[in-house]
Amino acid sequence: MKLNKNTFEIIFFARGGQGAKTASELIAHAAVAEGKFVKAFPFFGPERSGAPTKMFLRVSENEIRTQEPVSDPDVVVVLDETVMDSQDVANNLDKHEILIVNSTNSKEEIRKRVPHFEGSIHVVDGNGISVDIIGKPNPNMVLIGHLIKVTEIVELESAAEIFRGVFTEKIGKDLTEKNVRAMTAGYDEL
Amino acid sequence: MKLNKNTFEIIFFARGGQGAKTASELIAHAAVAEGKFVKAFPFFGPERSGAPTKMFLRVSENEIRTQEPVSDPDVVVVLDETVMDSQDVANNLDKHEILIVNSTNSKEEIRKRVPHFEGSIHVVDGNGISVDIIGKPNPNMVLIGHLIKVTEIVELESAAEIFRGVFTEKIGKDLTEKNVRAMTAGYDEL
Amino acid sequence: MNNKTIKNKSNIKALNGGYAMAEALRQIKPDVMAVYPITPQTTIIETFAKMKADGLVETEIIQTESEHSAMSATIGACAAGARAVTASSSQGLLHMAETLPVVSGLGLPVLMCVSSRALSAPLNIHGEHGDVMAVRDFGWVQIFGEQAQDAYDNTIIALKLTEMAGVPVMPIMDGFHTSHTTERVEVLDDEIVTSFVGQRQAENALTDQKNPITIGTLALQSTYFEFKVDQAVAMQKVKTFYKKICVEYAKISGRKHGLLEAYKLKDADHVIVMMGATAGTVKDTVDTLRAQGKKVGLLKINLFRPFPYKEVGEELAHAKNIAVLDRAMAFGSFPPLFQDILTSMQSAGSKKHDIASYIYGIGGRDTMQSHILKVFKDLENGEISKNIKYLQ
Amino acid sequence: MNNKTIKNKSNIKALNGGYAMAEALRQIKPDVMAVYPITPQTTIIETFAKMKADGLVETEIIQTESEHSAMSATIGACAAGARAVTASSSQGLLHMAETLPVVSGLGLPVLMCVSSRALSAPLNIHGEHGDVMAVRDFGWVQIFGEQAQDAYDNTIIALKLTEMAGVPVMPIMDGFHTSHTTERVEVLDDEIVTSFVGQRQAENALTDQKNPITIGTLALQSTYFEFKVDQAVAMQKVKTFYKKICVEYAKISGRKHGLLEAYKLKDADHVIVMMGATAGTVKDTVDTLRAQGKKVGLLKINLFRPFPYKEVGEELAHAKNIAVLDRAMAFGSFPPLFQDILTSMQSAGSKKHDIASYIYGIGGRDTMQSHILKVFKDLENGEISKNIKYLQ
Amino acid sequence: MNKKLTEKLSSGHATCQGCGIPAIVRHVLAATDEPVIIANATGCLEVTTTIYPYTSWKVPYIHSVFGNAAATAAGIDAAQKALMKSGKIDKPAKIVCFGGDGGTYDIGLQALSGALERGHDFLYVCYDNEGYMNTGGQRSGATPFGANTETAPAGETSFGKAQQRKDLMEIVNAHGIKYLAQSNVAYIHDLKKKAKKALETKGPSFLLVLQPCTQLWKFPVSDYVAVGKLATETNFWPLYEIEDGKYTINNVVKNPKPIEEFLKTQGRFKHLFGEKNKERIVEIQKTVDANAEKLARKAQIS
Amino acid sequence: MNKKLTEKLSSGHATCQGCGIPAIVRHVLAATDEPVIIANATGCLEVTTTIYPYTSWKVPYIHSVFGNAAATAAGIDAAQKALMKSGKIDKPAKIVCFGGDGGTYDIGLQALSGALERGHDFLYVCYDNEGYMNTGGQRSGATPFGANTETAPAGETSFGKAQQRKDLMEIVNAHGIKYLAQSNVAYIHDLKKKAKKALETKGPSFLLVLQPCTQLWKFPVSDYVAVGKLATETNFWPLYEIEDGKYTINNVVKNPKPIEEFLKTQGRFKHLFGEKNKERIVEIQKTVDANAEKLARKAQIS
Amino acid sequence: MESGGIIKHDLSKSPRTGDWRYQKPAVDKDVCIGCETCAIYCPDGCIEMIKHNEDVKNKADIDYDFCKGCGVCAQVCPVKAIIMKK
Amino acid sequence: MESGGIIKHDLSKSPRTGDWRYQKPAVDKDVCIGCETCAIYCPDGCIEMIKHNEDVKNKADIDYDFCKGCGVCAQVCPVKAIIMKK
Ligand SMILES: Cc1ncc(C[n+]2csc(CCOP(=O)(O)OP(=O)(O)O)c2C)c(N)n1
Ligand SMILES: Cc1ncc(C[n+]2csc(CCOP(=O)(O)OP(=O)(O)O)c2C)c(N)n1
Ligand code: SF4
Ligand code: SF4
Ligand code: SF4
Ligand code: SF4
Ligand code: SF4
Ligand code: SF4
Ligand SMILES: [Mg+2]
Ligand SMILES: [Mg+2]
Repeated sequence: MKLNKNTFEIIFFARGGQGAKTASELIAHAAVAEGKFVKAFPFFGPERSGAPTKMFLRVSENEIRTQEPVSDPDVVVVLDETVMDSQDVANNLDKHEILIVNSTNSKEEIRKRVPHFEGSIHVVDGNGISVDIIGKPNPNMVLIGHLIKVTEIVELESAAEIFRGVFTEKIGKDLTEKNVRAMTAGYDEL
Repeated sequence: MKLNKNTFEIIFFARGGQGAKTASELIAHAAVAEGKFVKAFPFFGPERSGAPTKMFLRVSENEIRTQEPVSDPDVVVVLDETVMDSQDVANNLDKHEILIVNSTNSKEEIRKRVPHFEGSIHVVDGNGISVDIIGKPNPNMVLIGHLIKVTEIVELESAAEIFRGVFTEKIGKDLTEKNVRAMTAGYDEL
Repeated sequence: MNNKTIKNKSNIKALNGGYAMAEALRQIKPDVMAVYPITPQTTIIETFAKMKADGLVETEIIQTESEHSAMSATIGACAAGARAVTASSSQGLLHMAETLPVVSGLGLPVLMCVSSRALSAPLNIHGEHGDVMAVRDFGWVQIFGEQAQDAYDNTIIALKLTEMAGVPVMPIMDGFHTSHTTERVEVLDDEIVTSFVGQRQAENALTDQKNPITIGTLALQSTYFEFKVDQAVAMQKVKTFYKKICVEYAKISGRKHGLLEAYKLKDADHVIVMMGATAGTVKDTVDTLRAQGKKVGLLKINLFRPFPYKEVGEELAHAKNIAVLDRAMAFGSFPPLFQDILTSMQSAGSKKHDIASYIYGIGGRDTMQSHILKVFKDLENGEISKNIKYLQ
Repeated sequence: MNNKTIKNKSNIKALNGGYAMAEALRQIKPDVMAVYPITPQTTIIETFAKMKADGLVETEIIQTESEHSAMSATIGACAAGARAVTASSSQGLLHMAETLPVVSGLGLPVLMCVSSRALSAPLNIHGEHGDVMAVRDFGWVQIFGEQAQDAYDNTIIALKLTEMAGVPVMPIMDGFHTSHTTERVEVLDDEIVTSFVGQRQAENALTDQKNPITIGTLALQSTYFEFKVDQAVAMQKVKTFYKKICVEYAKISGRKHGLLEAYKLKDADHVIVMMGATAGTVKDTVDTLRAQGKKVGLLKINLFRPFPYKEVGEELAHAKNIAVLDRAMAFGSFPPLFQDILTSMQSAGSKKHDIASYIYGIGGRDTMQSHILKVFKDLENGEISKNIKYLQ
Repeated sequence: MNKKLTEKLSSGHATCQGCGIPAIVRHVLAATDEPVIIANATGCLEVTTTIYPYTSWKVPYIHSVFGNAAATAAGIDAAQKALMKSGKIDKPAKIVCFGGDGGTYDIGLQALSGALERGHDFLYVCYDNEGYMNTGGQRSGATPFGANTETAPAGETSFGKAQQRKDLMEIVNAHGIKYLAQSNVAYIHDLKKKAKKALETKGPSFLLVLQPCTQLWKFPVSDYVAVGKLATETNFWPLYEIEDGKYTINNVVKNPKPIEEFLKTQGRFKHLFGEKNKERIVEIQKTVDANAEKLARKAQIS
Repeated sequence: MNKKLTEKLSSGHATCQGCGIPAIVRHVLAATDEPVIIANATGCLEVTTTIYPYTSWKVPYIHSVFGNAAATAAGIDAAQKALMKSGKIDKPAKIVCFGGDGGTYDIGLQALSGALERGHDFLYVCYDNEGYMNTGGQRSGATPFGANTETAPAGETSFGKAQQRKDLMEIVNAHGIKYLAQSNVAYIHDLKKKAKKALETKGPSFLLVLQPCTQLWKFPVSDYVAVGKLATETNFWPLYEIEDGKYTINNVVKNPKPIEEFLKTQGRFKHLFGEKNKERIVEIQKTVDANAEKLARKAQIS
Repeated sequence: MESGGIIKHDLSKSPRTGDWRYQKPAVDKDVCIGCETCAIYCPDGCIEMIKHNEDVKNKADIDYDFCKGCGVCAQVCPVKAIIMKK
Repeated sequence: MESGGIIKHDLSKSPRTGDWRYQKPAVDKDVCIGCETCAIYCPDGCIEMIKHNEDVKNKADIDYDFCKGCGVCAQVCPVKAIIMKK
């Protein structure tokens, strides 16, 4: 799946405080660095830390003008599997589209929870992989890596560069590189 | 001079805090009690107690609608002679009209201070008369009495009744009647 | 306002507009009045405070520490089920601005007497409509009056209206011109007013422990729009309630009030449209010109919010030239009444008119008959400027 | 906004509108910023506070205890001769309402970044223009933008404009749609902005001990009107300054800004007029319909105060049917932009149109292309309602 | 659901996981069997308990704007007095205001001061999480010296808030009210006792209750009680009350823990532990000690 | 015209005959030779000194609205700091706010509190005439118990204001500022001394100055000094200062005159001398005594 | 819709805040000593003390409809009768 | 007109507040001891101390352009050197 359509639309599902915003913005930054246009914005509710939430992301080669929320995404990324209990994450995802879920469950188990969905499901053990590489659960990096692989909306290297630019100073070179490695691992995961 | 014109227009000159408002409103109340229409309103400035000020009064048998300030009065009453130092109290008073001044000076001396004025000047020693009758200077009552005499805009008795109605409780019957007598004295003064 | 006196039912008094409103309030018997002083509203609240001190009314008065709190306390009292009123002007209206759309958004029947005045800066304490225009879009009903008599009548009408419609109401008088001018006012008997306004029947009240309500909720993207459309609908209904109350009020007072007052308008070619106290001066001018055989007339708007677009459009349909006189400035736009009149004409499908915009009486500037004559002369000459003209 | 990139002068970043405004502010180098937090303005002030904490800007930031004080401190700083800015939204704008006409009345060059949002009650923190419409008559310039890029550009333009015209200016972005949406933004080099805006040259300043001034005087009935007319004149001049600055800004940025943006308007029969972020959605819809051969177009207003009546009237003269889309409620009246468009048509002497009023996006309600299609369909069918329609 | 505790404030609210606010509200209100009416300032409590169409409140409740809780209470108080006079109600409810620190120390201070002066019959409870939380964690007049917040962030050239927090207890006390007290949600029994006294006071009374916030203070969502306890154990937040002007310290801390014990539990103070800001901790300790001493003196002599 | 005294505030203002405000302003400002900038709240001082086209002010002066003098000062303070940094000014002027009691105790209290918390460099002077005078004499938070005003009038069922005045000194003191003092225009030397100290204080300082008003208090226009003296001689208005928390009474009144001496000079208290309200005077005396004692205790122990 | 958004409590309209939970507290009723500490501090008011077997003291019982899974209860329990599970 | 009503002090634009006066203070310079009390308290700042004959101490001198005639000076003068005249 390439950035062949005019505008690529993604929804991230997560919980307040789990860094979905940072994740989607990382891609937005990378896309912009590649000369693309983006719109990344959260669904705003009064929900507090812990409540289910979502982020919208559009990426395009051309100026993006619409302010509509993404209602018919091309890809959906579920950063926290537990939100699937209360949210229909595959809404409007058709059979050519992709659902990426951070989980240790099997694809089949996941599919049972979105019975109407006919497209492909990618299960990535974001927590496991990040604990292995970074030493603590930071599934977002892994999932982003995987998303990049699947969609090719940005180059892995652009995302890595952006991450390095923002985080090296904050968390140190070592931790930054570990995160980048987690992303790469997500990219390589199939 | 009777209330023969459609609307009778009066200006009172005084200083902030000298009771010109009460004086003009006393007449307004009396006129209304007689079934007439009135508009009584001060010229509003930011002036504090002691500063020269003026009050406008209109009285009519018919509804008064205009909101214009009185610019061409029929009668002018000067409650405090000292304001004549800074104000042209006889402005727009023509030769058929009347200027009433609270003063111990002679008519001639007063006329010297309004050289352009050709109408008649009434000088009333409001302070003197009120000190005699009330025991302290309250020139307004005396001047009102005189104004009523000259203009006949209200009956003396109406004004007295209004005064009694408002003040008997506040200042006692005795002082009230003294004030009424001061007004009567002003009425009788020529 | 029709001044036909029904002697047996009325007492005639000499009152200024502030006193007249206070007198109406006394008869209305509010449970709570929360206020903060500002010129030229002080005539209302001081008179009322004195009435209370003399035992003439039992209202709980709260002398707050700011207008923001005055309206907040009024909200609290009203939500608690009390008949709650306040009064303000100018900077005071803006100080409480944050709370005004809250009152209307909650549908609280609050009565606020307003004595209108210019806004800072520069500071100016005199009459004009700049303050009430600044808050005209906050979902409050605004009723303008001309004389102290209107100040009295409108206060009673407003109270009944707010409690009937569940929309807050401001009866407005021109600061000083009305608030501080002593005029002849016919006051109704206490019992007549008491029975006219009745008792407040609060549908929801905080004091109702059996039906605990939550007031002031958070409405998300999914519901806020609907609440607001409902509010706009409730506002539209006010016109009907208002007309109905005016009819009833005429019965007890003999005085006619209504959306509009058409003065010698029927056959008028040249028409001035305006609101508030200065209409009196215009009426006198109209008479002068009529005496000279000129077909001039006046349309005075009483109910400004909700604006009677349709009725205005109809009243003005026959006119040749129209001048709209606003007593409020416009910066980078045209003034409010002017724009509402344009809209009325479009609503009425009446597109033939050129309409001129005049601004008068700003910061208490006296408007003289000579100013009005000039406006009529412009109309007669077909001099309809595309720009605002100032009657300075 | 024309997105032609001048690579060598710009840095392309992914920023949300709040960050974009903060970035512009950083480059502008205000002396003083006095603020109070409120959603959705927080993206601006938090970003700026962090820039300051990291030594990227030297501005004295005052974290006040309320918006009333935020604007008051801004007044003090500006009067003292400093370049003074602030930012707010919604309840915050109303909390400081009392001070807003003071700033404009004094002619103080204050820049206030606004992230627009719905007003209480009910409480709603989402985007719409109800707040900025509530303060539209306070003598402030209001510039609307569509995207984060506009938020950035308009902030720079606004700063220059306020200091040139002596009239306070609000660059406005749609709360959330712009303030919280990360987009591609071209940022100018610091030095380019610095030299574009120059240094503030205060004519009067409290800090000038050699020429002690008195600011905030009392103007009586005799003078207040004249001050206000002068203020209205100064406001009218803003249009010229604004156009001039836009031309200069295009030179350094390659991006065109102006009073209006006409999108496929030239030959359009059916036209939507609107402001702000949702114009993007309309553009997409226009393209869809154009692809179907329909002659539809968009007129987007950028400078809302002072309103470009004449220019709007001219742009719309040829249109057959017009729909005005307001993102603000109207209670008992028609919404602001609609009335301004009617007025424009009268100003332009163009009386043929029936114009329809729509209200959309209230309280953050999503406006979809389907809504816009419906509007165009109404226009095509000649269904011009006399009543407001809601795109709910 | 706990029946007794949710009698007035039900579950189903949207406070963050592990928020300290609801316990404050529930235990204050549980301290009376009399009817109550709640007036709430805009803030986390309000926003999370009243999202249309669901309200967690089972007692009469009003919110209108941010800075007016006390003024709203004043209006309710007057209304109750009037409705009593006219016989429309039998008995006034106790009015309880809840305001965050922002709504009390800052934008609502004036309304509170006015209501105290006028002597309305109400209890004002300030839940103090030391910052504007509903808007995402900005500095307030209650934010302590050195804390990192969104509008007074730590950074290259800043160590966070550079000013001391306002002494709200003293400000309120200056109004000469009969009862006011400082409590802490981590000490529920202390809070309940004080709430009872405050609710029984005729005229205005006031409670200032520390409420550790997981989001601003940055600690694990399970830890509000532990963090709250440390605030008192280090003398950062002594528990005391003032009755008719008389001060009583309710838990004289004999050997207060060093302030680091408290600071280090929270992300908002993390930057202070770097080399650059070490001195700030010493400064904070000094202030804590000085304040404790001052308080002790007042308790002694009053 | 007195050259020295009118150096900063000229004659030609429209204060009432015999008003006590101008002397306060002149003597406070005479206490420094440094440049000053004035921020004034709406009120009598402002309205009477700035009527276009004439200003009595010969030093830089700003007024914008009623309740924001302290916030305006905050902005000026920040501006001066910024302009110093950028070298546009050489030296900051001392910022002096003047606010009436209404603009300070009531509608301007929050702005004052915020500015004190943030620690701006300014002196705030409250001239206290115990009522809203510019609007004609309404009750404020400073109006004393029992006084007759336009909005808390005495009448059949009322004895005037039913509440005690706010203790503004204590409220301000709660903000922990370095210097604050209570003075009285009738004691010019006391005022000058305190003004000097206040002006020399770095950071916020505060003066509360009693200013008898002929219009509200209702005494002959020649008598403001005499009436002011009685306020202090009866202990209604003790003169004291608080430096770094330490209280000093500047004129310990050994044998205070009975409070009637003060009350009877003024029309606003006239109704208290009637049969009906006699008890109120006893009440007032008790409060005065209790306050004096409290103050003495603070002076002793601090 | 209710005019002005004025509403009454109606639990059926409540969001199930249990949806927020990603860790689940489990009470070991046999360990629990019924001290109520957890109930007092639970931010969501969702711990009730109920009869357990023959025990004299009621034991903590969690309402998972509303429990957000914060773990406060587990933290404050003096006998560690509650553990947080994935 | 000055933009925004911002002005500078200009005494020539001042109202002569002496117009307010209806009682006039007169200083008996021979009685005056030059203590300045009157000058300090004069609300209108219109008493200057000036040289009088050969006296060492300057004596009170009133600026009648601005003196409003309040009588404060006469009241506070310790030696009653000022009297208020009609
Ligand atoms: C006039 C106004 N300004 C700003 C806001 C935005 N606002 C809403 S709640 C809030 C912070 C509340 O802080 P606090 O009172 O401490 O309560 P908390 O959120 O911490 O519970 C702010 C800044 C507002 N609603 N109204
Ligand atoms: C927001 C607002 N509310 C009310 C007013 C009206 N007002 C102007 S000055 C004033 C009273 C001032 O009282 P105070 O501060 O004691 O000063 P004084 O007049 O006594 O000098 C009032 C009520 C105003 N200007 N602005
Ligand atoms: S932000 Fe803090 S105070 Fe607000 S709900 Fe979350 S934990 Fe509670
Ligand atoms: S009213 Fe009082 S304070 Fe105001 S100017 Fe007159 S005397 Fe002075
Ligand atoms: S995990 Fe939190 S919400 Fe759930 S029962 Fe325990 S304390 Fe309550
Ligand atoms: S805290 Fe532990 S022991 Fe106490 S009731 Fe709860 S689970 Fe049982
Ligand atoms: S009478 Fe009053 S104004 Fe005149 S000099 Fe004496 S004190 Fe000054
Ligand atoms: S107070 Fe008397 S003695 Fe002293 S200077 Fe004045 S006139 Fe002379
Ligand atoms: Mg808080
Ligand atoms: Mg005062």
